Amino acid sequence: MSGRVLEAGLHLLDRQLIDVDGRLAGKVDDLELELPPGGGPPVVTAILSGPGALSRRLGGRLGAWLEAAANRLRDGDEDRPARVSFAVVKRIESAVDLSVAKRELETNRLEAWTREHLIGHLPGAGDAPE
Amino acid sequence: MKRLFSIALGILTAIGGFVDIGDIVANAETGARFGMSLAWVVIVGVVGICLFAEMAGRVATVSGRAVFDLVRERLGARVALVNLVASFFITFLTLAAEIGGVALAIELATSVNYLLWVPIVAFLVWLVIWRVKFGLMENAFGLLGLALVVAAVALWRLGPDWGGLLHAATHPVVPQGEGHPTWWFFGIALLGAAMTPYEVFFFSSGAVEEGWSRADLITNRLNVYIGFPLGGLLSLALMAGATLFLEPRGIEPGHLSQVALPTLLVLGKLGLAVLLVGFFAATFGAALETGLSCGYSIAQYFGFQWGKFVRPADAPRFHLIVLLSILAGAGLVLTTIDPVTVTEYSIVLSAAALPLTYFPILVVANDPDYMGDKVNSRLTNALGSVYLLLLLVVAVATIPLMILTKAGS
Amino acid sequence: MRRSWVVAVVLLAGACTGPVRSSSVYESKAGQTAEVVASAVQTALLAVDAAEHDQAYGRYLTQVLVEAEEDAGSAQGVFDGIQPPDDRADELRSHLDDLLTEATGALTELRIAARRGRFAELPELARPLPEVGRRLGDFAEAHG
Amino acid sequence: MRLSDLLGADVVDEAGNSAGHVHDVRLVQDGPLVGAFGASLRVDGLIVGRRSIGARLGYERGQMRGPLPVKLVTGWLYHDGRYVAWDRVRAVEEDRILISGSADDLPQPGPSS
Repeated sequence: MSGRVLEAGLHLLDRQLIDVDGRLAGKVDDLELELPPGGGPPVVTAILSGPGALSRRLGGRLGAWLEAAANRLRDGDEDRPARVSFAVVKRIESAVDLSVAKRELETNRLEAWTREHLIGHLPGAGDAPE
Repeated sequence: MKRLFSIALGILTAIGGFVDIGDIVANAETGARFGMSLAWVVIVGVVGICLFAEMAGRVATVSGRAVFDLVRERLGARVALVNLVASFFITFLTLAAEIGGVALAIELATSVNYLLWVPIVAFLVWLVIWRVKFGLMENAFGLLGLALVVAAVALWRLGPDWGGLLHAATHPVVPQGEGHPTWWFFGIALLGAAMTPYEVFFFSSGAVEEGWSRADLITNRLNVYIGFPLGGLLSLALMAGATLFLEPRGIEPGHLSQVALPTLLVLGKLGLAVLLVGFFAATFGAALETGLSCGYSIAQYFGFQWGKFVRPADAPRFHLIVLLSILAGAGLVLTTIDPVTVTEYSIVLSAAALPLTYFPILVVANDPDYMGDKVNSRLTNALGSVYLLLLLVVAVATIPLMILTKAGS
Repeated sequence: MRRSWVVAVVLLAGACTGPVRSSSVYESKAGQTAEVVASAVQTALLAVDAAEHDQAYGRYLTQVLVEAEEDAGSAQGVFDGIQPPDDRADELRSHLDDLLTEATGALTELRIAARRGRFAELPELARPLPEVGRRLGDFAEAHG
Repeated sequence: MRLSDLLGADVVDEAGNSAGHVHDVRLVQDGPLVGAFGASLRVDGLIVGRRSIGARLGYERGQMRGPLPVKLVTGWLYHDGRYVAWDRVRAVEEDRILISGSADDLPQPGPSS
């Protein structure tokens, strides 16, 4: 056994996702595990992020409510949380760095909606900060 | 030279930014009722906030992760959510109190009812957060808040019996006619005011906003270790003023106007004017900090983009939370609930919630995964452990004491 | 924390639940009311002192006097709403009410003059206050 | 399957005895290659213990530096931690994981990194 050893809960779960431009892109709310076709132990294939993934972690009535809300917000085709494939993960440290821009991620939808329908309409929303 | 200037500016800002409506109310009320017998709590509170703000600033500088990132990271999604609900509620109450405080300060200068000022103040708070650069915003109100120094100047001009004040502060005795539970309850309120959690939310997020790097760790230390204690001295000046002028007359200040009496009786109109500017700047600056902190805490829990270092359109959910918090805060004050009452509740609840914020900071500041060689020193850990124990005791004692003393009556 | 609102809440609760259980509870409420009004009186006296020596702006002084009158008036109003439980309480009430009426009356005079900008008249109008304040303080002490 | 399906699940041996709940899942980066990340993270085993309060603080494993009181309390809480290598997992059910053999011979989890 030679690879790096991590504890999933301690070193990965609940950490910040950062996109290729340094923008904050959600949390590691859960991990997707898959059994490889050739047999053997499960492998982490994707990071699950957003309310649809967080709901399962919270559990109880609040979790169920959040899951229902997340499903309604989604386009409606399938009830699954937003996925970030491990193929775009660059580095795991105090945050998880991604090799793509936020707009290419499924996790970006709620933010885009808030921008288009609410905050983007206020004067000065697009002005550079400093 | 430029570096020296920026360090000096940071320290001055920290002094002026330390005091908020909670400190003003808690220190004046305590001085008027218990003299200097609870001054030691201010010292304990200032040492505590220095200790944990330095840690939070260091973690944010080294790892880029602000306080609520750590809360989520170390406590997990569920416990952190409970923490978020409690912390957000307290920060929101404080925001409402600060908005009310600004309106009261303007009322004193204009004699126009404070409720009419609330919508204007709320709009201005939002506008500054929306438009003004982070550094300019922080420095402008911090420096203007230095006007509160006038309360200390008044004290010095008066030339009180310093030895007597010091003796009263170093030999705390519960005044006659007051019960021990009430005395302790006021002590807890003072601690809550000095160590309000939003201060570290704001301080650590500010380190990220300003893009601090390891080279700024020295700035972090100096801001905290020099700025905060000097800010604490301003709190003590307000307490001493109340001790000298209000306590002997049996005045229990329930209005901001009464807090100003000692200063104007010594320094007259000019002193009053400067003090009112100080009240305005301190509460307005704190309204900005709490408004931002409402957004910081939620955004950091969920991992949204936050901060003023990106265009508002790039942090839409953060700005939406800030906007809604300010609106709701103004709404709460407009119900005509006394802002001073809101302040009192916010600081007492803060005291009860202190471990929620400070425990995760202490843990992560010991994790070499995050901190590399910048983990806590032994001394910091020893002090941190003592404080953790103290904060736990305070948290457990607060609510029973509140019921027992009928909130200090 | 601040006694005035806590007293208001406690007294209101008392007023809602009808007669106060015992005369000792009534007595302590009377004492607390005296204390709140004494505090308002002393505050007004400091403001008048500041006016006399031209130490503060008219707007600020007006504000202080308005608040002092409000604090005293609302404490008196709440106290008057409590049902005295027995004869002894009646006696206490009439004694305190005289003091409260005198205090609020003078505070009202001060507020009216300040609102009209007649700050020079304040010291004259405040003349009964030190005595009332002292007696309220004594009352609070005796029945605290 | 999600990580959250494993975390918190009750680990039960062939005799039906519980070995505790899953506190964490140890991953090793030596699975099949995925994009820029290189080798993917493979599940190596489960860290199991009786108490779950504060399992996330990181004191159970790793090299936390202090503070001493927190270290002592967590050390006392987690002295019964056990490690279940993945090849002993027979089935993952809802809230329950069945393992082969007996819960008594599970080793202690070593430090991760």
